[in-house]
Order: sequence, then C-alpha cells, then structure tokens
Amino acid sequence: MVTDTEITVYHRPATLTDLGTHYCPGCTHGIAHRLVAEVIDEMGLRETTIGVASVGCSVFAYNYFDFDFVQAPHGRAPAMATGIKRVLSDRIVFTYQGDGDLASIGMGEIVAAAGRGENITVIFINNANYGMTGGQMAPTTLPGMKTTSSPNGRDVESQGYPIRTAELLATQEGAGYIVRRSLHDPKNIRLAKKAIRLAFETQVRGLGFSLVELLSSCPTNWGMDPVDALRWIEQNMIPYFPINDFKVHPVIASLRI
Amino acid sequence: MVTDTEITVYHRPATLTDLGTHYCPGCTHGIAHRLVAEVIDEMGLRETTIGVASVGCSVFAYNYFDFDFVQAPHGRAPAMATGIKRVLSDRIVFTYQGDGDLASIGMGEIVAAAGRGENITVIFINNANYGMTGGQMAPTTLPGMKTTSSPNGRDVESQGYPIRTAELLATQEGAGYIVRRSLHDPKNIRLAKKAIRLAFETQVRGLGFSLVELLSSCPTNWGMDPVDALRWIEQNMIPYFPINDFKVHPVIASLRI
Amino acid sequence: MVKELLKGNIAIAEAAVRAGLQAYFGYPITPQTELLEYLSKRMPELGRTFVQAESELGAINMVYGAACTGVRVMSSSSSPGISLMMEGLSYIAGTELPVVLIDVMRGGPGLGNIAPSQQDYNQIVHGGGHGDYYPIVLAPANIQEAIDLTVLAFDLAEKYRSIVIVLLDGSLGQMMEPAELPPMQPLRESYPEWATRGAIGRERRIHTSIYLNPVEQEKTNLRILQRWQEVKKNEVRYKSYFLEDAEYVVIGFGTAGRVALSAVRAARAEGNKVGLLRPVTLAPFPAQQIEALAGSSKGILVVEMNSGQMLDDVMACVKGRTPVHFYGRPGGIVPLPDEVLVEIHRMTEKSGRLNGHPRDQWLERMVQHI
Amino acid sequence: MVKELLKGNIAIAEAAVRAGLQAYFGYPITPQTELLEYLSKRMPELGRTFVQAESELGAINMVYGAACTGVRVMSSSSSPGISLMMEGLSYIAGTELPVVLIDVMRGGPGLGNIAPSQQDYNQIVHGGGHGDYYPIVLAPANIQEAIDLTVLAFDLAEKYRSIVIVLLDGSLGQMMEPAELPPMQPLRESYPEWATRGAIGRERRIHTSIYLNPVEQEKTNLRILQRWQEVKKNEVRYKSYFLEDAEYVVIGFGTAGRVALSAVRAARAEGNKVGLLRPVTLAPFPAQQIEALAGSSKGILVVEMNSGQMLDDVMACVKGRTPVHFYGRPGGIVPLPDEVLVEIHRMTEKSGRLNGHPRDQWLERMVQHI
Amino acid sequence: MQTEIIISGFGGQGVLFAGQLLAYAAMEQSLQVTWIPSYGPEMRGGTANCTVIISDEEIGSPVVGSPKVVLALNLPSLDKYEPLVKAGGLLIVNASMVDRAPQRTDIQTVMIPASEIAESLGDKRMANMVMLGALLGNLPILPEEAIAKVLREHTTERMQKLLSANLEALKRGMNYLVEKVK
Amino acid sequence: MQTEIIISGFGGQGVLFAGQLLAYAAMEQSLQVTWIPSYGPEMRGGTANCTVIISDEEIGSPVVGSPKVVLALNLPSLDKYEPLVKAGGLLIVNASMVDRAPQRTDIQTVMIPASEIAESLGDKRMANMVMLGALLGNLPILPEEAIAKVLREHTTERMQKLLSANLEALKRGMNYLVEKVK
Amino acid sequence: MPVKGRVEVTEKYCKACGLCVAACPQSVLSLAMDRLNSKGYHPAELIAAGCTGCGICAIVCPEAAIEVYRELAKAAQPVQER
Amino acid sequence: MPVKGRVEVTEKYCKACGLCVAACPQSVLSLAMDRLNSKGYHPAELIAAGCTGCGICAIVCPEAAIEVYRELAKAAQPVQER
Ligand SMILES: Cc1ncc(C[n+]2csc(CCOP(=O)(O)OP(=O)(O)O)c2C)c(N)n1
Ligand SMILES: Cc1ncc(C[n+]2csc(CCOP(=O)(O)OP(=O)(O)O)c2C)c(N)n1
Ligand code: SF4
Ligand code: SF4
Ligand code: SF4
Ligand code: SF4
Ligand code: SF4
Ligand code: SF4
Ligand SMILES: [Mg+2]
Ligand SMILES: [Mg+2]
Repeated sequence: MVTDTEITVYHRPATLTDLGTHYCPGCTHGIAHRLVAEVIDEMGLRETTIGVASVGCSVFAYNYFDFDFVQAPHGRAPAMATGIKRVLSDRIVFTYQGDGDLASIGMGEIVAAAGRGENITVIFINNANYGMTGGQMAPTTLPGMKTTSSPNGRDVESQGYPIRTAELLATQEGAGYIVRRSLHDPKNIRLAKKAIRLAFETQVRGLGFSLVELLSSCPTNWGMDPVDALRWIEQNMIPYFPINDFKVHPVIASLRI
Repeated sequence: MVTDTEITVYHRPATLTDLGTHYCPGCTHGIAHRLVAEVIDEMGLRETTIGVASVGCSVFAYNYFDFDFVQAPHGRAPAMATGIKRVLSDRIVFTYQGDGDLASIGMGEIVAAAGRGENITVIFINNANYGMTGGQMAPTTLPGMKTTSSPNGRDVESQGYPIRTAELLATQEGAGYIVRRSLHDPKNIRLAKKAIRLAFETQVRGLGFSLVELLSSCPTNWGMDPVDALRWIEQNMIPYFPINDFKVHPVIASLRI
Repeated sequence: MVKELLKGNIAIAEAAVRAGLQAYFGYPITPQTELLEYLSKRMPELGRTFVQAESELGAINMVYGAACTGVRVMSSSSSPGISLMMEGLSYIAGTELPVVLIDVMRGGPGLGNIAPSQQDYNQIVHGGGHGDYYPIVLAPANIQEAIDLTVLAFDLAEKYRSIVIVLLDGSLGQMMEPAELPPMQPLRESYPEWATRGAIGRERRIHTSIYLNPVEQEKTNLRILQRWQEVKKNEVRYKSYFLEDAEYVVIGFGTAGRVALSAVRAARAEGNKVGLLRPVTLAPFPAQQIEALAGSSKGILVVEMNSGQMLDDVMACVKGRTPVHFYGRPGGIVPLPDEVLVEIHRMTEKSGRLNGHPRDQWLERMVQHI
Repeated sequence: MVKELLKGNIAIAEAAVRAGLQAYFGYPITPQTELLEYLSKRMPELGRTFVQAESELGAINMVYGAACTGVRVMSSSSSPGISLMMEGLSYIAGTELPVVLIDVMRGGPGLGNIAPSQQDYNQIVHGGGHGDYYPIVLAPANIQEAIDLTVLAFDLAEKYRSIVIVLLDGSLGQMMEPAELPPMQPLRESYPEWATRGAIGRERRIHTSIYLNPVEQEKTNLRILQRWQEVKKNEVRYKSYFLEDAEYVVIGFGTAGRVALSAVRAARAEGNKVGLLRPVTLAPFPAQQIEALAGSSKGILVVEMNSGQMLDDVMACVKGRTPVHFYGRPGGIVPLPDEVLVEIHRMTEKSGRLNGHPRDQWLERMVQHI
Repeated sequence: MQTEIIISGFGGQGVLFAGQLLAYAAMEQSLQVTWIPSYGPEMRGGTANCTVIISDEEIGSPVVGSPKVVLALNLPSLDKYEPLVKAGGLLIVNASMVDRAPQRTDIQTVMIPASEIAESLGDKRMANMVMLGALLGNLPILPEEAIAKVLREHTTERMQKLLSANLEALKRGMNYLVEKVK
Repeated sequence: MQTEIIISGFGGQGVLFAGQLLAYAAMEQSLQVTWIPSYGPEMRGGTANCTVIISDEEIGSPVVGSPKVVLALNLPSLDKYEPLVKAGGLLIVNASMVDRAPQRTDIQTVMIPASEIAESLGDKRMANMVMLGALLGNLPILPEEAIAKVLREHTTERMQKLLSANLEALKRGMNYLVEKVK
Repeated sequence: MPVKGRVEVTEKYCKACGLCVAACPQSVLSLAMDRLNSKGYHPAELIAAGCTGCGICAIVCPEAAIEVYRELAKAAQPVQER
Repeated sequence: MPVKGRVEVTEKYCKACGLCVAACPQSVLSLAMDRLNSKGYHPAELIAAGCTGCGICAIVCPEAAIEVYRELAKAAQPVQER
C-alpha cells in the first residue's frame, strides 16, 4: 500500500508470476530471476521475450516468469534458443543455464552458439556444483572443494581444473557481450543487473551472442547458511572467477543506461 | 639402397606401415601422418603408443601407423582417449582429429579433456572444411569461403564466425601445450614437426593436455591443385589463424630438443 | 503436372520446401548430405531458415526449439546421426510437438559404411529414445512416394502433434526416377493455439516435458497413446501386388520391397502364385492386413536389408498360422531379385527346414556362404 | 556369507567393485547418482579408475576407450542419459567389446520425472542405436538379484564380447533389503588377445566399427548374430512362482514382477490358480517358456510400469493361443498389489472385453479413470 | 506372515531412519524385509515416508496400498494414511503433533504424545523411537532387544552417545497400548 | 518389357552422365525408368558404374544381378560384368581400353573403339556417347531422337557447345552392329 | 532528520533465509520467530524504527518478497492536499 | 663443389601431387609423364643432375614416398675401405 507521501523504492517485478519459487532458502537463483524480470520490465520486453529453461535447479524457471517459455534437454538450451531465434528473429530469446548444464554437458552447444554469433542472451549461473542432483562436482567446482562426487575435495590432478567459461567464450568472434558478475552483495547485485540489461541490449541491437556469468550460491549443497554462502562466494569463488568484462561490443560499451 | 659413401638424409619412418594412404594427391593429411610417425620413431614410442582415429578423411589413420589404434565416433575421440589413458597411464595416447570432428560435433569433449588436463596429445587438422563428406562448411571455414553448404560463401551474419580452436583451448588451466602450426611449406613443416614432438614430450612428462593445430590443405574440396592449395593456406588461412604458441608449459619451454 | 528426373535426396528436400518447410536444421552425413546441401542454397533463397548445426544433437534441439513456435520444421540425417537424436526425439514426443525427420539409412552398426541398408528399423519403429511414445514412420520405395510421403509427413505431424519420420535407405537417396513435385504451398500464416511465439496480448504459454508428479506424467502418456490409437485407426498405408489369388506372400518395405517385386514378378512368370505386400507406414504397421494374409496363405517370406527387424513384427501378426521365412542382407548390401527368387522357391517348394525361428534358419544358410 | 541391509544403487556399485571393476565413467542423473557418488570414493580408494565425465556421451565413449584395453569397465545412467549413449553403444556393439551398463529407469518420455518406471524397455531391448545387434539385458527384481546379476553381467560381457545392460527401475535403486555381497575378486592380470594396450613385442591391433566394404560388414553382422544365437541358447533366465498347476499366468519383470507376486499370492489365497513368470533376462527373452505357458493356460496378464512394451514380446510368443491382458502404470507410478489383483480378477472372471489389442482395452479403462 | 508398516512425518523427524532400524532388526531376526522411501514430487523438504515390509517368506511388492501398520508422526501423515490402514490394522499417531483423533472404527489406534515424551527425555528428535516402541508394544513383530541391538551396533557415533536415552524412549513408547476404539 | 543396362568405366569417363541421358530419354518417351549409381567401398576415384532400368510397367528392383545390357568402358568393367550379362543379352565394349575379346558365347557382343572414335571427333570424353550410340544401334529401346532431344534440352552449356560433336559420336556408335560371336 | 522508510514483506514468499536481515544497514529487520508462514518459515519483519527505505533488503531478497517505500522529503511534498 | 645427393621415389606411394616438384630448390624433380604407377599416377622422378640431397622434397611429400641420400663430403669419408 503506497501512501500519498511515499515513493516506491522497490516493488516486485511485474513479469514475475505470483508463484513462490521452489529454490532453497537464500539460494541466489532467486536473485538472478528477479534481476531478469526487472530488466524485462524496464525494457518493456514481456510480450516479445521467449525464455529457454535448462535442466538444473532452474528447470522450473518457466513457472516464475510471465512470458512464453520452453524447457530444453540438459545442456541443449542454446540449440533450442537458436531454433526459436532463427524463426522469430524479432523476438528476444534467452537461456537460463547452470554450470553443469552449460559448462559440462552443454559445452558444445554454447561454444557453437557463441561461434555463430547467435543473437541470443545467456544467463549463466555458476554455483560451483550440480545443485539439482544433490551437489556433485561441476566443471566450476573449485580445487580442493568437497562435493558428493569429489568426496576428498576436487583433486586437480585427476579431476581437472575449473573451467572459466566467460573467458573461454570471449575468444569467440561471434560474441558481443561476455562478462562475469556476482550475486554476493548489494553492490555486486546492482552491477549484475546492469550487466543483464546490457546483455539484453546487445540482443535488441543485433550485436551477437551475449552472456552474463553470475557467481551464485548453493547453500544447501555447500552445507552453509545463506549468509555464509555469500561470504564464501566472495572469499573463494571470486579469486578464481574474477569479476570482469571479457568482451564488450563497442556499441554497448558506449551505451549509457 | 644406401652406399658406403652416402648418408641417409631422409627415410620413410619405421612406424608408417607399407600401405599407401587413401588421401587425395597432395592432401597434407599425409604430411601430418608422416610427422607423427617421425616423432614416434625418434622418441622410441612405437610399442607404448595407442592412437585414436576420428571420423573424417583420417578415419583410416589406423591403417597407416604400425602401433595399436582405435577408431572413435564422430567428435568423441578425446573421450575414448581419456578412457584409454586413465586405465593405461604409462602409455602414450593421442587423437588425430579434423576440424569438423573436433571443433564442431566434438567441441564438448575436447574442452572437457583440456579442462581435466587429460594427459593426452591431440593432432588437430584444420582444413577449413569437412573433407570426407565432400566439402561442407566447418566451424573453421573462412568468412566468404564457398563450400557445398555455404554455396554463396560463408556469411558470418547467418553462419557465424570461424572458431579459433587453439586460442579457445589455451584458456584452459589443464592445458600444457597448445600451439598452431601450418603444413604449407618446408619451413613450417619443420616447425610443425617440432611442435608435435613437444606435444608428445608434454605427455611423456605428465604436464597435461597437449594439442597441435595444423593448418592443412584439402585440394579436392577446395577445387585447387595441391600447390595452389598450399599457397591458399599461406595467403588466406594464416591471416585468420595465426601461427603461434598459445600455451606452453614452462618445463616444455625450457626444453632443448 | 510435369515429371522430372529427380534424385531421392533432392526430391525430398524440394518436396519439403513445397510443403511449406519454414526451417531446416541439419548436419552433414553420407548418404544424406545432398539434402542438406540443396537446402543450404534453397532455403535462404526463399528467405527461410537454414542452419547447419554443430552436430545432430544441436540439430534436433534446434528443431525442438523451432517446433515450439509452430513452424513447419525438419531435420535429416543417417543412422549414427539419428542415434544421437534419441534424447531430443523423446523430449519432442513428451512435449507433443509436430516435427518431421528424414532418415537415409546406411550400413552399420557403429560407423559401418555408407551403403544402403535398413538397419534403423528397430530404433525408429520400436526404440527411439526413452519413454512410451511412437513416431509415425513412413517408408517410401520410389522417388514419387518419397515426395508424396514427405508432404504427407508434415500434415500428419501437425494433425497428431507427432514426430513423423520418413525412413529410407541410401540407395533411394541416390537414385533418380521420373517424378512429379507438388505445387508450392504458401507458408502458414496463422499458428496453432499452443505455439510459443511471444505472449503478445495473451497469457504466456509453456512447452515442457517435465511432469514431476507421476500422475500428471501418466495422464500425458495416456493422452499421447490415445492420439496414437487414432493414428493406428486412420493412417495405415501399404501397397499390394498380386495378392488377390496369392498362395504365398512376400513382405518387404522400401528398396527391399521393390527388389521383392521383381522377384515376385519372376515367380509369377514361372506360374507361382506369389504376391507382395509392401508396408508404406511402418508405424502404424499394417498388422490387420498381414494377419489376414497369414490366414489365407501357405507361407510368408520377409525380405529386409538388415538381419530381420521387421520380421519380428510380421511374426507377431502371423501368430504361427502360416510358416514365416526370412531373407535379409545386412551391412549395406542390396539383395538382388534373383536371390529373392531363390528364397521364394525355397518357400514354395518347402525345401527349407521349417522348425525353428526363421532368423535362425536364415543365419544357418548365410554362414555357410561366407 | 553375511547379509547386510543394502540400498540398490550402492549394492550394485559395490558388487561391480567386487566383480573386478577396473574403471567407471559416469555422469550424475537421478535416480542413479548415488551409484556414481559411491564409486567416486570407492574406486580411487582402491587405486582404480573413476572419472565423472562431461556428459553421458563422454561417459559411454570413455567406456568404449577403456573397453578397447580389455579392462572390466562400466557406466551407469538413467533414461534420458541412456538415450544419449545410443550412438556409442552401437559403436561398441560393432566393435564387439565387452561393456557393462546400468540403467536405473525413471519416468518419461522427455525430462519426465525421477519416479520409478520401466520406460526404457523398448530402447534397451529392441532399439538401442542403429544397427543389427542385441545387448544382453538383465532385470533384477530385488537387491540380491541386482548384486548377482551385476557380477554375472561382467562375465557374460566377456564371454560373448557383448554389451550387458542391467535394467532396473528407480525404486530398486532406492530400496534397501538384506543381501549378501560376493567376495572381492582379484583384478584381472592377463588380457584378451584383442586388447589394444600398446604393441609391446607384438603386432599392432586395431579396434574399429567401420567396414567400408558391405561384404565385410555383413560378415561382421552375421558373426555378431551367431554369437547372439549362442546367448539365446545358453543364457535365458527367469523365475517362476506357482506355475505348476496355474490356470492363469501373470508376467512381469523387475519391480512390476514383485508387485505381481504379491497379487498372485493374494489370488492364490482366494483359491485362484494363478502363477507368475518373472523374466530375469529380458534379452534373451524367455520366449519358449512363455510359449509353453500360452499352450497350457487360460489367460496371461502382463504387468509393466509403462504403457505395454514387453507386452508386445509376450504376445509374439503367445501367438494368439490364449487371451493376453495388460495392466500398466506409465509415467513413474508403481502399481499396487491390489490393482494387479483387480486385473487378475478381471482375467479369471473374463469380465473384460476380449476382442481387440490388450493395450487398447487397457487404455480404454485407464482413460475412464483419469 | 507379512507385516507392512508405513512411517510418515516431516523431513527432520527421522522417519526414514526409524524404518531402517526396523529393517535392520528384522534382518537380525533372519526375517525377510524391505525398506523403501517414497519419493514424491517434492524435490526436497516437505513430508517424508517409508514403507517397511517384514515377512517370513520372499517379499513381493515393496509398496502397498493398505498397510497393516501406520506410524503417523504429524497431521498430514495422519490425514493421508488413516484411510489406508488395512481393516483390523494398527494406527499409531504422534499425538503431540496432531489436533484431532483418528476417525476409523475398524482399526486399532494408539495416540501417543511422542514428541513430548522425547522432549522430556532430552531431545524432541527421539519421537521416532517412542513411536517405534509403541509399535513393538502393540504388535510384537520383533523383540525389543532386536531394536536395541541394532541401535548399539549399526548406528552412528552420535546415536551411540544417546543410546540409553533412545532405549528409554523405546521403552516409554512400549507402554502405550492400543485404545480399543469405542 | 524391361531392359536393364549397366554402364561402367573409370571415374572420368562420364558413365553416370550417359546413364542419366538414357534415363531422361526414357522419361521423354513416357517409359518408366530408374537410374542408380553404385557406390562401392571406394570413397573417391576408381571405377564408377550405374544401372539404368527402362520398362513399360512399375519398376521393381533398381539393381539387378544379370543385366540385359552392359556397356563396359574399360577393362575392369569388362572383367566384372561380362560374366553377369543375361544369356542372350548384349555386351558393348570400349575396344580402345581393353586388351582382350569377350569370352561369352551365349550373348551378343559389340567391340567398338569408342575412345578412339571420340578422340577423332575432337574429345576423348565423348566415348560415352559413342557407346550409347552402339547401344541404340543394336537394341532399339529408345529412338536416337530421344537422346538427341535430351542432349539439346537437359544438358549444361558446355555440352550444348559440343552438341553436334556429341550427336555425331552417337551416330558413329550406332553403326557398330553386333558381331555374332562365333 | 534521516530519511524515513518502511518495508512490506509479502510473507507467503519469504523463506527466512535471513539475507535481508544480514544486509540491512540499519539492522531493523529480523525473522519473526513467533509465527510461521504457509510454507513453514518464520518470515522477515521490521522490528525497529530506523528504516531509511534504502532498498538494500529488497536487492538481496531472492524471493522478491520485499517492497520498499520511502517518505517523500518534506520539501518535496506537495503542499496542497489533492 | 656443391654437395651431391640423390633421391629415390618409391613409386607405389607416389600420387603425382607435384608438391616435391614445386618445392625442389634445384628444380631437378618432375613427374614421369611417360609411365603410370600401380595406382594410375605419373610418379615423380629425378630428371637432372644437381640434387643436393637437401631433403626438402621428402619434407613436403605427403606420401612419404621419397628417400634422400647425400654423398659424404670427401674429407669425412673413411680413407680405408672396410
Ligand atoms: C541427459 C541428462 N543427464 C543428466 C541429467 C541429470 N541432471 C539434472 S540437473 C543436473 C545438473 C544441474 O546442475 P547445474 O546445471 O549446475 O544447475 P544447478 O542445479 O546447479 O543450478 C543433472 C546432471 C539429466 N536430467 N539429463
Ligand atoms: C554422428 C555423425 N555425424 C556425421 C557423420 C558424417 N561425417 C563423417 S566425416 C564428417 C566430417 C569430417 O570433417 P573433418 O573432421 O573436418 O575431417 P576432414 O575430413 O576434413 O579431415 C562428417 C560430418 C558421422 N560419421 N557421424
Ligand atoms: S540445491 Fe542449491 S542451487 Fe538448487 S535451489 Fe537449493 S541452494 Fe539453490
Ligand atoms: S577430401 Fe580433402 S582432406 Fe580429404 S583426403 Fe581429399 S584432399 Fe584430403
Ligand atoms: S529499506 Fe534499508 S533500512 Fe529499511 S529495512 Fe530495508 S535494508 Fe533496512
Ligand atoms: S531475504 Fe527475502 S526470503 Fe530472505 S528472509 Fe528476507 S524477506 Fe525472507
Ligand atoms: S633432395 Fe633437395 S635438391 Fe634433391 S630432389 Fe629433393 S628437394 Fe631437390
Ligand atoms: S610429393 Fe610425393 S606424392 Fe607428391 S609427387 Fe612428389 S613423390 Fe609423389
Ligand atoms: Mg550449478
Ligand atoms: Mg576438415
């Protein structure tokens, strides 16, 4: 209820449906959803956006956004998005993918989409593990980090090194906007939102493939309380996954939003 | 026949079998084979090496090398090689893959292998098209280049940009040695051989994933005579795919071979 | 109304274009590649969508995405590539979307070879990814049929919100025959009420194959199965030759069916009352027709370019009421009419051992010869 | 000789370890993930190979590579992941390598759900990638069987150079029962004469599935089929309950078979002469046994956790000699004994409509209830 | 003879563990036993339940529609399972967590303030033990000692520390005998 | 009436094209026709052949074991197909490219120096036309004019330029009539 | 005088994760331990005066459960009643 | 005096691609247009004196068809016959 003498500083975005999410308490998937909804609202894209959910905790993303949505097989969201965007080139198409989905099983599809300069946007949630299946090692799991499939901590000798996805994709000519942001505190959340905005602006302008990697928490599988999980992002993930712009199309770089 | 008063400057490598290849005349796949055989000979690895052939013109590579060989599904050679290397860690395992195989259908597997720092060697033949199936566009096809599936020349807007594979893989922590070489003239062939040697040395020393990208000709599908095809590599491919070292493990960098 | 001399792969591609194909996604693989190559030129020319995908996995999921928007969409591949599409196909089936897929089969299993074969029968007709669903499977035996069935495929796909697979062997892809292409249909302008094309002025729509609650999943499966019952009722197609007075029946589809036709003619010329049933729809299978023939004939010979895959379906229809014989050439070999004639003789002269499974008997004979 | 209370997924994993598993490659997917998690700890502990692959495609091809070296190797997954392995499986079959695969099925098609189901029967038993080959398929119904069949799987794989798939539904993966694990077998020390392990002091060896010459491919296919005939002769396994004097027979595998056992017991308690056949090998299928039962019984009821997949195989054996009935719960629902008992009543009281396909009749009844 | 037991409650109430204890104890007695958790559509949190079947012959279905015994640790469980108990069967309810009495008249019911009893013994989480005790007291399918043995031998260190409290909880539960429903 | 024709030779000899000409011509005559290339194990290069079947009823098999007619443009083709020609059938051999005479006595054979004739007309590559001519001359399945029409209407520009030379080649071939094998 | 604000928590969305509580610079938020929402969580609530309407709690809330309002500065308020 | 060398072409391997011909710094290689090898190609051959045994032809040959020999410099030759 807003009174005459007040302004609204924040209200729930219109493109979020009324349904409460199924995410664990404090999981920053929820923040990422909110930011996407805010950007879609601000850009007025509700009627023209089609989302592509992936397989992971965010598999039900389609329940929470009030626009058309489809759900892709594990890792194949960029291919589905390509199929949609190519026949509806004036629509806004984005995928929402986890790190297992995008950087493990779906690496082929995401590189190909970036290589093709597919004019889609990817919201990439890096929470350093496979949340949905109960916390197995992901390509993004940090060295030494314990998961249910690296019970003694990820041993880089036998289990390999974390993949820095944004850096990898930024090598692609077809990429218009590739950045990494984090969801661990208000300042970074604001920066994340701006990045999401710019990613969609990239698509609106037809400047190629755009991706925002978001460092995100998984309190449940990390076995931490939500506040500690955010601190863990800051202290452990950011040193390995630096917050940075890896590729920004000059048109976007010169934009004032 | 060597006489008393002569030295042998060059003889056919011992690890090449007697079988003539099935490659088209002047196809540099043959040169790449020869260089691998020379290196295996020089390093004395014939008895301990297991090769993994891929799907592409080099599918029959196993016919030409005198050591154990297996043949992988299209794009999956790195996974097969992983399976072998993990159970036979003291053997030398390498894949031999084309650009369609490695950079299109097999992108997921090669990134994962590099990410895991899989201690294998990859000989990667970039001939800017799908040779075996008759010259379709590959991820490496140059902008504007005509192929049977880009009949009007590759249009980067709709068909995407060529993928620079070595650069992309060099972003991986697990990679020990990633370079690009070319097979278009004697000097570059010599450098290519040295790179192949260093890639195997990387593996012998357990320094992680090694890959040599080789710019290679496809006279048949390019519709050129073999000599012109080499010139085409130099004039058209190298500007897009620079000859360079993208990642060299310090131990290898300090090696004198 | 003019016939042209057309190659199978090209004929199918152009037939799809004329049937209103709006988007094609594929990946090269012999012996299907010409189809993709043709469309790489033809589709952009018409301002329609063509994408050479990064793989068959990419292709089928691009098809999946495009199908969500309600456009006419197609992919094509050959045996190993089709295997890679199994997960995607299962999702498409679970999401109840219309999709057309062309499978130009080659020799296998594994990498095999590029010669004509019918090795995919089982995976297309019976297997085809996890789950309870059936694609419609059309099996042309000549170029005209390939054209007509390609056009039909789009209509059936939309009518039943189903996957429709046109299944042919590599020889049909490479062969030329005179055939007539259909007129160019206008592209669709209105879209089905389920299409996700952006929620302009309407409620949002969703396409998903998740039904976390098994009760919902079961309902979905039953709904899909009900639709399949409709297909079984309405869409069985087959061709019969000399069946009116046939004492013996040969059954074969696609190229094997054509080869059998030559053999049947030769047998007729010798005075043998032999007929041919050539299934045109492999799914739904002409089960009733075969059951009826089993009742009225003295023997049935199944001819395939594999080790006996449709054979099992025929035997299930025959139910032991008449002896079933088998002749197959797996691995990329097209059987010759003379070989089939020998088998017809074996059947009519009852010279073969008759107890045991026809596949076992055939195998015994084959291994003698290799 | 001591029984422990064991969970299916863990029991299978440890059974494989004790059977001499040297390398495991897999990818997480519910309801199979515990198996992978267990091995992620257990295998390295024993100095053996464990790799979490980048995907199921990666996993099956790592398995393929390791199998070339002659080690005991395994992967595991669940329905959608299994679909992704189809190409790899076809290659492995074409290369004639021994490989063990565990499929803990969930509900589908598509992403479906994680509840227990038997949706993969067709793709495992009939489909399974392009080409003419058959994997051996073992279907445990309890934890002890899951253990014993896992061990057997490795032996059969090597004996027949075959793919062996242990097929179970998610409930068996999650269930606990007392069971006895086998003793720890020593790891193999000598390797088959075909293993590619480096050509030390011998001629080189090659593993490939290409036979560009169709004649060579055909020979390969016939050789594989011959081996399969051996499997069919030697390896059929099933369990029978109350069949001696049974007038009616229920057939079900895995959990559906167990549920049916409870219903059969209840029917017996009512004085109905009903028995149960539970196939333990789905491939090779106990066809002769079912054929014999068809001759001696008044009716057969097939119970499955899908829309009737094994049903077709049973009907092919029955050949119309006795009425066949069907009851299935697709989509992730485990049928309850009471439901099956109702179906037994329907059969013994002949209260159902008997003409038409049993699947059609079942569907009619089901859609009334949803 | 076969007894089917469904134990149902909130996620944290230890219903899966209670079921496993029963299963271990049955195994110790050389009986056949199956334990199976339900997995509903909920991905995590919410209600949990398991079915334990104890028998002297090969067990058929590991799931049942009408169990002989239900242990309902909370209200949703009571609502869901009361109607399903086999006629003549036994329903044991954690009275601390429900606000209504069972309605069925053709079964035997035990209302036991399990959570309160457990709390009085030092840890609310032992309600599951109290419920198990009530089961054994009313339907002697297994001797008390069998459960005690399992608690001693098969449980984690933390449980070992609470061993005597747990045994006491079990005992207290055993004293709650069936109310003949009027 | 059905006539099966196999045309076989080296890759560059235009055997596939010759078969297509036949197929077009048959189509012009409202006959049924199939044209099918063989693809052997060779990936590229080597021998090429195609089978053309012309008939007045629906054509069954597009491939045959014993063709009525074989056009062998080189020695390997002669070796391979001579034994297969149907008894009473016709074998036409490019005598310029073989060093032996046919052996069969139950078929009719034509030995024609097709490559030489073609070369004399300006282009060795027209040997296929000469062979086609020999076919039409000896087995009038199609009128000469039908082929000529196709050559005029269905071929590429380059062929159009060589039209009269090609027609001449065809004619020259037609003059080579069957030798009755002794 | 500091800016005055207030927040409204839509309780049905709240999962008691505590991120807002931890993030509030004024420490005026807390979980209401005395009640459960329909999902079984103790929802967040304002427990003291001092909210500035800064919006930080809303920014960190994963459930979009918080709406934030801020009093218009006196000067900026329209003088006349509308 | 320039170094003297020679090459041997294993003709069965040669595919007449001409890469060696184009690469030879001494221009002493050519394709033997007067004969075909078993694969139907005109094999490469030395056509003139002047080969230095530099090995470049072997380095570019995709078929490993060329072996290269070089005369030992006089001084380096063992004086005594063995
Ligand atoms: C083909 C296939 N393989 C595996 C799975 C199982 N699976 C579901 S979600 C998931 C991991 C998701 O992890 P991530 O993408 O990181 O998302 P998060 O849950 O962490 O947000 C896996 C492996 C599947 N559904 N399909
Ligand atoms: C799953 C699958 N898809 C497609 C093919 C067909 N195919 C064979 S080789 C090839 C391309 C090979 O190109 P490249 O890897 O560049 O090798 P090159 O022949 O150019 O050396 C393709 C697409 C196949 N065999 N399997
Ligand atoms: S499991 Fe992890 S990623 Fe998934 S909803 Fe819970 S906290 Fe978030
Ligand atoms: S097609 Fe191209 S890549 Fe293949 S062998 Fe010929 S020239 Fe080489
Ligand atoms: S608006 Fe600011 S001050 Fe007010 S409760 Fe939220 S975080 Fe605290
Ligand atoms: S951040 Fe949101 S969900 Fe978390 S406690 Fe605060 S209001 Fe509740
Ligand atoms: S060795 Fe050198 S000089 Fe001699 S032929 Fe070869 S390239 Fe020419
Ligand atoms: S480079 Fe080799 S293959 Fe080519 S012409 Fe010279 S010798 Fe022959
Ligand atoms: Mg994740
Ligand atoms: Mg290539």
